[in-house]
Amino acid sequence: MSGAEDATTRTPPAADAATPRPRWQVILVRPETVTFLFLIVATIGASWLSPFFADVRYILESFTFYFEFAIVALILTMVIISGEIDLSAASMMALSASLFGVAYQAGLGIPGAMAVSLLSGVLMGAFNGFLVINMKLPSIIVTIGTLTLFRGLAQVIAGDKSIGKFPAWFIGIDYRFVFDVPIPVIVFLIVSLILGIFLGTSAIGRQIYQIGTSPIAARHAGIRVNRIKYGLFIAMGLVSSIAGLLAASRLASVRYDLATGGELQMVLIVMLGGTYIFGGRGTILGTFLAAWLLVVIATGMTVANIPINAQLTVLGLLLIVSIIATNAIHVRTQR
Amino acid sequence: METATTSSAGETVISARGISKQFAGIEVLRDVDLDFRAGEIHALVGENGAGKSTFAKILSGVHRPTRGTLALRGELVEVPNPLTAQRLGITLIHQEPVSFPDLSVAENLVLGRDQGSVLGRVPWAKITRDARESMDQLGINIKVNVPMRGLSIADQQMVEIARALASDSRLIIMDEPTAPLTPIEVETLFKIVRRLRDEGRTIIFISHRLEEVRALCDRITVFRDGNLVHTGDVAAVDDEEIIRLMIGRSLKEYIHKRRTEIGEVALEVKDLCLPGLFSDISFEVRKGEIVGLAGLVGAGRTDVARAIFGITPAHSGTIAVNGKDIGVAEPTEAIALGLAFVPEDRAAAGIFQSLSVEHNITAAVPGRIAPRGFIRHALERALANEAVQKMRIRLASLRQPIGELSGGNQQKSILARWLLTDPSVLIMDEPTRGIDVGVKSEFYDMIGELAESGRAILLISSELPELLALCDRILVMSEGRLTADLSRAEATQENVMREAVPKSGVHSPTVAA
Amino acid sequence: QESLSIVFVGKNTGNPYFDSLVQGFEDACDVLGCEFEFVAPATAEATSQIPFITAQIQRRVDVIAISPNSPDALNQVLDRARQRGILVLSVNGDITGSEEFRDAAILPTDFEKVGSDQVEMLGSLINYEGEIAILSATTEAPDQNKWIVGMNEALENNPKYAKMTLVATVYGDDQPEKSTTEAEALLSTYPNLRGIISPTTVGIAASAQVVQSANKADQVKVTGLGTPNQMRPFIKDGTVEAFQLWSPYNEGWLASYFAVGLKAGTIVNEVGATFEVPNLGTITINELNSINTQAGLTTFNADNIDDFNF
Amino acid sequence: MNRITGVIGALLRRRAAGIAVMLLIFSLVVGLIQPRFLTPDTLRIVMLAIPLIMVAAMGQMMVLVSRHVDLSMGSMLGFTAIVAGMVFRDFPDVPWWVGFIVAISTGAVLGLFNGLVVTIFKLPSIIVTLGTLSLFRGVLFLISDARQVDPQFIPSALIQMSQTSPVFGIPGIVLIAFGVAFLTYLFLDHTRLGRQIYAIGSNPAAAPLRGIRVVPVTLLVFTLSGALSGLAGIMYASRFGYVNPSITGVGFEFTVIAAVVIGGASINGGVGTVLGTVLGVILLGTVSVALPILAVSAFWQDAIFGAVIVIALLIDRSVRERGARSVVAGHRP
Ligand SMILES: Nc1ncnc2c1ncn2[C@@H]1O[C@H](COP(=O)(O)OP(=O)(O)OP(=O)(O)O)[C@@H](O)[C@H]1O
Ligand SMILES: Nc1ncnc2c1ncn2[C@@H]1O[C@H](COP(=O)(O)OP(=O)(O)OP(=O)(O)O)[C@@H](O)[C@H]1O
Ligand SMILES: [Mg+2]
Ligand SMILES: [Mg+2]
Repeated sequence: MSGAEDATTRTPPAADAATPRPRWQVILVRPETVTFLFLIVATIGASWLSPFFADVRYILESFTFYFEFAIVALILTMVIISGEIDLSAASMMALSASLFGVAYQAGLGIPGAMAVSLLSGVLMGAFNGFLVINMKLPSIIVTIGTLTLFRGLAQVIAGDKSIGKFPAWFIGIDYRFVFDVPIPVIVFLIVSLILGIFLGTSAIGRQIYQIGTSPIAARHAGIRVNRIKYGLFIAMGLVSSIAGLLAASRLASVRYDLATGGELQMVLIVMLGGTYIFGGRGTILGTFLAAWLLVVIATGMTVANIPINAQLTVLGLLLIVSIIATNAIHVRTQR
Repeated sequence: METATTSSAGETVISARGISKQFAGIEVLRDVDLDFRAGEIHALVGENGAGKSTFAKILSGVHRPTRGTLALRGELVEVPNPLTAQRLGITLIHQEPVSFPDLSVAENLVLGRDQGSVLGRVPWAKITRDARESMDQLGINIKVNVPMRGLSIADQQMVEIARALASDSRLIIMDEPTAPLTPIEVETLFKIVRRLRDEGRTIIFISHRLEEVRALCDRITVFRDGNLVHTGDVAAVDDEEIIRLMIGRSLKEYIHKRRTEIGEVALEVKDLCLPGLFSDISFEVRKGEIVGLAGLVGAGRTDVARAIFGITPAHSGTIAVNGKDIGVAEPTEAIALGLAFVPEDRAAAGIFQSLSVEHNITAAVPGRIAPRGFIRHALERALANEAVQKMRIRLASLRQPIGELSGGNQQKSILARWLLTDPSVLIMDEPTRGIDVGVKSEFYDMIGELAESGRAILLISSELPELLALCDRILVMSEGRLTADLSRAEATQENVMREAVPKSGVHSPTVAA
Repeated sequence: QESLSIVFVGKNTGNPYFDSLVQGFEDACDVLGCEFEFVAPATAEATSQIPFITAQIQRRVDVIAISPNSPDALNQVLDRARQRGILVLSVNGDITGSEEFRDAAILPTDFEKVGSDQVEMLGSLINYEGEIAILSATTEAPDQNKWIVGMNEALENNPKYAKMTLVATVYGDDQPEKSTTEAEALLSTYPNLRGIISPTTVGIAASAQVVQSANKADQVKVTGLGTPNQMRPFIKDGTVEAFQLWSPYNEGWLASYFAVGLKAGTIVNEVGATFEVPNLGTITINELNSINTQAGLTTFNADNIDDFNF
Repeated sequence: MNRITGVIGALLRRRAAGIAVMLLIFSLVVGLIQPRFLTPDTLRIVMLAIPLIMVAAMGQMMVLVSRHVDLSMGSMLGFTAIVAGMVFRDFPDVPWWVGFIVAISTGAVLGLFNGLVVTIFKLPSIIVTLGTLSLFRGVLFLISDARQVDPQFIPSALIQMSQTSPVFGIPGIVLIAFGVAFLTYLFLDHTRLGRQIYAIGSNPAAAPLRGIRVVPVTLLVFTLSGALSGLAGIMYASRFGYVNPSITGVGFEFTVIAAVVIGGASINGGVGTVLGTVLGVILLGTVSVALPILAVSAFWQDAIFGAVIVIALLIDRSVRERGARSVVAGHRP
């Protein structure tokens, strides 16, 4: 409004010559570095808390419980970098998984039911995109609305019964191994790698950062802001439904309350990974590390039989602290 | 520094001593000493970014000075916030109207007036009554119980003025109050301002229109680059002198001398309409030609440019680039056709503040830096480097966030961005706004060179001298319509202003500085 | 030899029902010399128990007792536990339809008889005539549904209940808000309602509360399954005359004895086998390896409620 | 031009009338299907279903008006109810009204915490309160040792408040709810501080220029939101007669936000009325009461609430859109 926010600062020539900070400093204050250090500290802490923790097999196995959230968090990272947010992912998982279950029960067979589920994911993502992009509503409040709506619809179509009896080949993805590593872990590694390369080196990845930094400037630079945002929301829906299917395989059954409260965990992972809540900054690497960090913390406390009460407190605190820390780092490096 | 020799009115009301202000280490005001007297209208002039608004904000407690003191009738005072200023009898009418769109006009009038306890009751009846009275006094017809949201910018400005008047302040600072007003409203405002002076109040009047300054003000102070360069009676200086003081050298130095072959039509716009903003816009720009687009603030020039570039597409009309008819719905498409657009609001629409200069420069050419969809960093670095050399952008590193550069170098980076797309038509909206004098003349040279290389240039500017110096032709807009197409020979300040002034009111031509 | 370690995985924390059950485990382990721990997730959502079970497998406990949140989502992980030689007991509820994934189920009472017991209880309160309704938990709650089937059968087949008509079966999802609204809707929709059976702790408390606040305790009798602590005020002020439950304490007690006996080889886990448990007498292993702590339900009323604290 | 803004003003003002009409039509339709719906009994049930939402909605509305949002309300409700319940349990002699003081002041502290994090670190309230939603729930588990406070510990005088009262038999908590709404109305519409909340939400950047101290006012708004959640917490204890750490208040925030958004408060700040909010709460309460009476599965409730939030957002947008267009229409002659 007033000139207070006027950013067309005129710098006397002398200020142009400010030397950039040395490379090591740049790397050291990166939020991902902090996440990585946390990861090490948490691993040491967890091993100290319980003698049963330090067991690679167990950690990998525990990862499969958070795998679905972690994989959605990778896409959510990109959504948040683009300056939006999607809190409805856990509900999309539940609704698409419920649809999968209902369709399978209706005799569609696994492939048919999967198609229904994936299609529903795309539609839900597009619906969010429509409300945010075409209707110009803030994504955070839109997705709170659709969070309630999608979960409610899941309850309507699936009731509160558990739908199961899927064929044996479909179930237990978390208990299939390649070289002793559970398939979900491998999938997560590969997807992280692909998305990391995509976001870090592709032209569209670059544009996602630019959109998040300034959507108006992005539009003026000829970047297809709406198209890319639509793409991200749809990807969010699609990946959520994939995550729903993976959960169905892991649990051998689906119910409307699948992944309840998962949105918080997903946001937590992304925030822990150092993605900036206001958009424009963040990396897949950060989210990748943060997913492991969450697994280590949660698993460490669970195997030490620390009551869930303390766990909830720690996670809530962690979310707030990580936002504050990331914010501080980004504001500082802005200069 | 020159000081006034004559004085028209009473004793000194407020005096500033050694006022300096830094923003993030950059000094935008330097050691300003200035006295204001009771019963005077004091003009504050200077180029964009000279520091006028900053000074006004310091007086009214919006900003605190980095150094320096203020004294009210000889007594040192602290003005830490706007409320204190209000209590001390200082009111600022902001350059852009400050309003609360969801509150009623009447409420906007009283908000911020010091009224005692925050838990005190709001006297709605009295507020409404007083508001009606204020409106009547100003002779404007605005309903006071409707939300501010529905008001035009001009009406909002009038409400803002009414607010200041109702506040009973001894010192009223008006930061470009006339910019959005019609001539009739300007006249009303002048009458009121004169009356206030006669009541013995002090008015600081900031304006770019020297005509207004001459018609209204008693004394004048000129700022240049944050320095006070002159204070004296208005009658003692002529316009030529004021402009020289403002820009630091004579106008003539600006004139860009060059001669290019003007080629065939590059951009043709026909019957462009966007209801509520502009209508029936038709013109063409040829290769190698620089066409100026002049007009008063709010004439709709920016809207036309945005429509051509596809940011807010027009409702009807056609646009042809190099003879090809195009329906642009997205900037992406416009760029592919060879259009480029340097936006007016550099901070919001031009740069990616926190991203590196390199990423800013290559933002519009993903295809060139990422031939197969994946960015090749060596290629990108080379492109950016070349652009930096060519445009003589001053920076410490390509990895530096662009926000750290000066405005001029930011603007150069944006121009560099567009040159990478090799555009055939370049639209520039106020490209020299908020840029220091040195860089400005570099820019003029660049614009000339671009035209020489056969590009068509549409230059929107509020600085008439700039247009007169650079352009082969000048189009004039007023109230959303094209009112004139003047050749270089026809284009004079008078001619342009005559066409720029809204026809819906009687108005004497003013100079858009 | 190391002492046996038993872990009980509850449905969720903050569920007062389990306090007493846990006490049973603890007391039995004090006697038997086993180690006991109680863990539970924050929500009773289907998947929330999985990390806890996995953690117990990792801790190499000997016995996992669990009140399952899902009849089938736990199958894989329970299977894994049993492959590692861990004894898996389903306590206080069964994984109906997936019985092969646990070793035995410790149930409080013969669930087949709960329905008719409840009908009899309400009938005795309303002189065996008038409109009655059921307020249950969720539509798919397996235990409740089994009991509701029992109630319907009793009402249809037993001439004693010929004058009692079941007018509605509604579901409050075990949420106080929904249960209360449903109970209120029952009173409003059926002005002649004489009684409500609510076979779930949240539901019976909500029904009692609604009847109390509508001042209709004389007209509408509330009964069902509840805990004494939850229902005490309603018994004291006469809103509710009597309700039923079993002893959750005994479930923990029995489960511990059963687990220790089985590991020691003194008990065989075969249908029809019997064993002795102090305070409970002779216990029989029923069909599908399910074991009941007691035959019928305990009825609580003004006379005996102060003898209980759970 | 004034004519156009007049129309928008009317439209905005008619928002309350619109909800009232919707409420009427809805009741009539339900009444046609199930005549028993249109009895005084229903009125009583609705009346009992709304007080908690109403009280919290007043807090949420203020938060929305100031251009923030508070997602931690459900956890604050649970937290305060547990704390009050524990006071009753551990100090059986304290009178019932101490519970009010304890719950409201505990809530105020929690709300203040939200406000401090939001203002000091300049973080979006929606993310902060998403975090405290989990944090407060965790802490409440810790302090309560995950144990329910049983009905026997809740003073009967408190329970009575949800049942009868000297005033036409209208339960005390209903009177409290409407009293809070009225006080909120007085505060927001008739005190300078109240108007400052609107000003901040309407244009946060301009507020300091008008001498409004944004940080303290924002802190106050969050504190009030917490205090009112606390009031809802003690009312929960009164209405349901016990407090459970894992059930009490879970998901409450969504219901409240739905009610407030239906009531016409804008997520973009600056807009929201007590009357609209009250009607929004009543509409939501009526819907939730109508579902069981129509024998519609409770499963529909969340879906309906979710759809209602989305629809209310769209209505909000179209009203705003008209407002924006009028600026163009009001282009000078
Ligand atoms: N809040 C701020 N932060 C950083 N720089 C600022 C801020 N406000 C103003 N500036 C810079 O200070 C300088 C003086 O600005 P100011 O607004 O006072 O100019 P002005 O003379 O009023 O110009 P105009 O005629 O365009 O209104 C400009 O370079 C501007 O970019
Ligand atoms: N009276 C008014 N009421 C509402 N909005 C207005 C009014 N006048 C102008 N505007 C808005 O302000 C903008 C001014 O128009 P535009 O920016 O196209 O003019 P311009 O000639 O480029 O002026 P400038 O020199 O400020 O760039 C338009 O977007 C228009 O919507
Ligand atoms: Mg200015
Ligand atoms: Mg413009």
